[in-house]
Amino acid sequence: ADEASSDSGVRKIKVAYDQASKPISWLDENGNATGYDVEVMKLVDELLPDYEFEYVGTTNEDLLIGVTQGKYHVGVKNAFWTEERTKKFIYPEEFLGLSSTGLVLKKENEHIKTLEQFASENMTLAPIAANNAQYTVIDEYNKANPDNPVKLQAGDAFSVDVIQWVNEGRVDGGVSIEGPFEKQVLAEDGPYHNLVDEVVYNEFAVIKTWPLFNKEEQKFADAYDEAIKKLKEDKKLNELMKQFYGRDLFEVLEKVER
Amino acid sequence: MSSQLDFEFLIDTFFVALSGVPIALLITVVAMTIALPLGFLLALTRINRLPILSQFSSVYVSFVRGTPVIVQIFIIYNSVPILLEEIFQKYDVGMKVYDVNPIWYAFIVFSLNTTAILIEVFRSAISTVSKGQLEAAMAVGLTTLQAFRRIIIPQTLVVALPNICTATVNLIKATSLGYAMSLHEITLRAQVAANPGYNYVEAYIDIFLVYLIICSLVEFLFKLYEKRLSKYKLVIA
Amino acid sequence: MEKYFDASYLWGAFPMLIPYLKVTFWVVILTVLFGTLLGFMLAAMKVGNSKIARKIANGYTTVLRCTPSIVLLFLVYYGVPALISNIGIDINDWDKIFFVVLTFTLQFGAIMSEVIRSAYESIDKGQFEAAVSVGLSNKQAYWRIVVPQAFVVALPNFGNALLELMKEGSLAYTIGLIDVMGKANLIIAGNYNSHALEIYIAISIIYWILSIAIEQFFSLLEKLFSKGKQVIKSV
Amino acid sequence: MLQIKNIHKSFGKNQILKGVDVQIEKGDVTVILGPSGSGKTTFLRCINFLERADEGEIKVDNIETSFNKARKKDILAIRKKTAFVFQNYSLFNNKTALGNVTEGLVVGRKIPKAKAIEIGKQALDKVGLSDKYDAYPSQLSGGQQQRVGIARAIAVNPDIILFDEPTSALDPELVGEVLEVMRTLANEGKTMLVVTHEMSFARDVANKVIFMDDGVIVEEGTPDEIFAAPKEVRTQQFLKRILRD
Amino acid sequence: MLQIKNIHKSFGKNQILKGVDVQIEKGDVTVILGPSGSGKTTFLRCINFLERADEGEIKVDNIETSFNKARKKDILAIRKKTAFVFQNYSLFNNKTALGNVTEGLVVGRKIPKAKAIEIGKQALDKVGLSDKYDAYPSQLSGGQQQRVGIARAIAVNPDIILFDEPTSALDPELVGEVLEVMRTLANEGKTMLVVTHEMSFARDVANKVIFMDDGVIVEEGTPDEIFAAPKEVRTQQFLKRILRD
Ligand SMILES: Nc1ncnc2c1ncn2[C@@H]1O[C@H](COP(=O)(O)OP(=O)(O)OP(=O)(O)O)[C@@H](O)[C@H]1O
Ligand SMILES: Nc1ncnc2c1ncn2[C@@H]1O[C@H](COP(=O)(O)OP(=O)(O)OP(=O)(O)O)[C@@H](O)[C@H]1O
Ligand SMILES: [Mg+2]
Ligand SMILES: [Mg+2]
Repeated sequence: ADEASSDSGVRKIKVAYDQASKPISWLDENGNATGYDVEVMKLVDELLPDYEFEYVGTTNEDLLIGVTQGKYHVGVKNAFWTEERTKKFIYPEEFLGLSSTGLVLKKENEHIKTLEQFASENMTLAPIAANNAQYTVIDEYNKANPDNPVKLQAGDAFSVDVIQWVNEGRVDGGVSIEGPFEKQVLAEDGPYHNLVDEVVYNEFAVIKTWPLFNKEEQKFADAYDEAIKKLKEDKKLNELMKQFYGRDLFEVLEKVER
Repeated sequence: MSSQLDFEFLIDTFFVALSGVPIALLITVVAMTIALPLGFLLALTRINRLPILSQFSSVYVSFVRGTPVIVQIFIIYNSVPILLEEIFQKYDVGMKVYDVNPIWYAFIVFSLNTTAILIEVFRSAISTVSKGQLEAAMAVGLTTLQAFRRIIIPQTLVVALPNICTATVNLIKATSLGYAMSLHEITLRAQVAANPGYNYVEAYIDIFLVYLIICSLVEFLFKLYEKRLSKYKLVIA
Repeated sequence: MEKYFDASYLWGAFPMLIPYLKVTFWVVILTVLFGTLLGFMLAAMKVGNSKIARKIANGYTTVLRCTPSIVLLFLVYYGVPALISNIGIDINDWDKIFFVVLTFTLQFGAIMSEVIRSAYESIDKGQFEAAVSVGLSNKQAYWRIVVPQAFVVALPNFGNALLELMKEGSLAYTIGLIDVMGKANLIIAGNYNSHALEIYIAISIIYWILSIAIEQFFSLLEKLFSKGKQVIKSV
Repeated sequence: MLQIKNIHKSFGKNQILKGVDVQIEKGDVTVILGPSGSGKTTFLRCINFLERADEGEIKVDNIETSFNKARKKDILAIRKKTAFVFQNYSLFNNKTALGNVTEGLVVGRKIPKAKAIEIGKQALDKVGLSDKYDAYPSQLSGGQQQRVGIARAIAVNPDIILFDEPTSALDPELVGEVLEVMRTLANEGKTMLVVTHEMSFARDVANKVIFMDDGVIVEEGTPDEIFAAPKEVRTQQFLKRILRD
Repeated sequence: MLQIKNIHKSFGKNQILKGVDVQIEKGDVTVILGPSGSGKTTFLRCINFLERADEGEIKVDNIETSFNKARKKDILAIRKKTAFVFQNYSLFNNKTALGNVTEGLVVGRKIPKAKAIEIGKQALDKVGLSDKYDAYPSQLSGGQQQRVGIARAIAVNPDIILFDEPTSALDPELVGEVLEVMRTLANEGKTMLVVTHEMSFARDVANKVIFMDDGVIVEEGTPDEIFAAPKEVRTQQFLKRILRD
């Protein structure tokens, strides 16, 4: 796939993104790729005259397989870092974004702020799609706290509407990232704004997210690092974060553990 | 396929996926046990155009056959509990809807689906058995039920078996949709294992192997049975 | 219930979904065309005299039927370009619909081959004999006498396979080809996974209407072709 | 024994049976003659409820019912008292010759398997098929199939046997044999209703001959009456053509 | 016209035909007699390649080939020169009576549709089915089906017609009519090979009678020779039983 360069010396790069992960990345009504991750990549593209990005919307599984196989050169999907994954992908030096992860709870359980508390109160958790980063977070917590684990279940992203489930009492809590919660419940025009007094979001971690590069794309990954460093210095990412997540997570960067 | 396969993971996860086989087979067996007789009976009601039943079964078939299983799962899984909960509350039933093991939903969804498929399979197969066979059976004093069990069904099965086999294999594969209900069957187990290291290529190879093995086994059994049942037949050479 | 259910999402979904039926239709039509042809070839191999051909066709059917569609889709999407790149052609950039149709054609062919074989074998041998005895060639005897009768037997199972295909077509979404089902998923994602129930109800209504239309068409065909047939009616 | 009154049967607009009355006593051997398409098969089928007649009454032994109102129980009871030999054999495709014969015994009449097999073999022997117990219908010649059909009917030892052209596919030698079997049955006092074109059988064995045409009984009487002095023109014509050979 | 040498055919271990030779000249009407299961149907089926004989040669007109080596082209050519009337009718279930008859004309012999329909109607008229053109086999009585089968065979105007018990399901009146049709065909110089149990037909129309038993030809000759003075014991037995009636 490396030979895909054209005569002008500008190399075509296929950027795969999860097309159904609003507000991180999605395919909008007009058929355009957008979202925090995608917009960042667009800025990166602007800074790299030798590369020309093409955005390919797809699903999680295909993105991961496609990047592994070299069909796509890089993929963005709100991916977290794990040791094992570095065997399959190149993680660059510089992270792409930050993700606030938290528990969605009923108002009456507002006092629960951490996974430890959640686990010790023996509460039930909405299933999380197995390919979702949140699954890994909980899973890692459980491995670290074998005597006080959270009841973790794998499920499907589409069949589990976390806010609904919590509100119905079908489960006690669900893991969510902040962006969607913000847009669904807190925003005036959010579809679940009517539940604004019923459910709460309690952040328990902010985590760095990364683009995944195909194993043979070290050179490209280096170029990315250069570009994104510049973007961070120019505070470009803070703006995007505000735009898509309604909050600048860089403010809590020093507390981020991973 | 190029790139470095993680063979250790491949092998470990194969057994992880394999451990999902019992649940997949359990759903398959339950659904088939319900769908085979029910499908046959409803097929008869359609052939005979029994007034209410045949209309009911045709609406039922068109819906269940026509809409994606995942959608059906979603609708049942998300709306039935809400409805039940309300009913339970109203009548003070001391049972928690959400404690119901999701496998029950799987039984229901897959039985309904397979029944719809089998109605059509049987409808075509029954029509290939000549009317004279039923008449002859009744003439020697068999009841309709006996005639069907001993004469019509064995001949129907020969024609239906290849398609029942397809339905069964499809069903086994479709149980993977159980992930939507957090059922720990083959696909979900493999995917969960794949997530920490993003070993999706390996996971799908394992999924592939496991389904290939169980489905070919099932197919083999069907072929054997078909051979046994059809020994009376002369086919167009 | 009213608290959760907002019908405006349901109605709003239709105009967004319907344009994507086009993709669904194309996938289904192309697959049925090529897949049925493939099915015929395989069925012919299965009932033919050549032992090797029979083995190949049976093996093919087993493998293809037993492979989950999503795995097959990945195999085709990644494997076929890899294979073809060996002869120096890069098809990575071909439209995704090509890979989707290829995937389903391979699978549909396997399923249809069994539908066709079982229908064919259900026709009494005497029918073929009578046809050749009045001077029809084997081919004519098949096409004029055996096939029309087998066709009626195959129809319900063909209908099963077709509807199955229509639904499976949504898998195309996995590699980013968006049909109605894919669009439904996008809409739900666009709503941050909320109100999925309403969207799913909308999509099932669309599918239901389609399936009724297909069934009506099939029962018309059945009526047309089953003239002269007497079927079992339990008294 | 068997009494049928005013039976009517139409297929669509075609009236096939237009009010036929028949009365058969125990031990009677009744032969039905008539041209092709006159409704003979349909008549027999209606008796056995394989076809639902539109109108009329039937009485078999002590069971009395009307054709259009008969309940399941009555129908089954009537079928248990009768046996049917089909014009086109209608053997069970999925059973061997012996299986065909024993089916009605084991399943329909709950006779122990071993006993049924014994009876079945005897019946097959009677029609000269001792060497074909295990052959499937598709492996039998036409005549052999027809004989299995006859064996199947006599094995259940019914009160009345309905024969629909039981010798049509047989060579003359076998016709003789099968008629011999039927003659024996007649002598044993079995009641039989036989559609046949075998005049010699009609003449020698039957004690009653019915001539049917176009859905009605044109004439009936003893063989002597019918063959020697038919009253109706239609009967005379029919017989003249037959007996010419 | 038709010459068959040393034909052998087994089903599994059962040898059904054990070396049969037959020579038929143009215009011959040959009748094959023989007990049930003796291999008559199998023999006819082999001639038409509906069954592949294991051994032997066949010559039809100018086509000469061996049974086990015959190529597709030869088989089709032989089939075009012959027509077959099946013992169990084997009508096309999906065609009307008229459709059954015209199929071989329109498709097999490329006769224009209108012409074919005309010929087809004539053929059906000949066997007395003028009112059943549009009936499907399932709506016809046994005898009617058999007559459609005969009409189907004569309509294609073949060089040789192979009849497998063409009158078995017919009532005597019709038997007479059908035999009349066959007699006419014979007078027109049509070559026919007929398996039948109709002795009168064999005596009056055939110019050659073959008596087959257990897969071999026991005796052959003119009707006079066979009926008046059969040489073989087996033939004598067979005839004695038949002619007793
Ligand atoms: N299912 C049917 N639908 C329409 N017409 C039918 C059906 N079955 C029989 N018939 C018609 O009913 C008439 C009587 O048929 P039936 O079989 O009783 O005659 P049959 O006297 O037994 O004649 P054969 O001696 O030729 O067997 C025939 O004209 C036939 O075409
Ligand atoms: N497909 C088959 N498999 C095994 N045996 C068969 C098969 N077809 C015919 N036979 C046997 O071959 C023998 C000859 O059959 P065939 O049909 O030629 O007899 P036939 O002389 O025409 O008798 P009939 O007068 O009763 O029609 C019979 O014993 C029959 O059981
Ligand atoms: Mg009849
Ligand atoms: Mg025969």
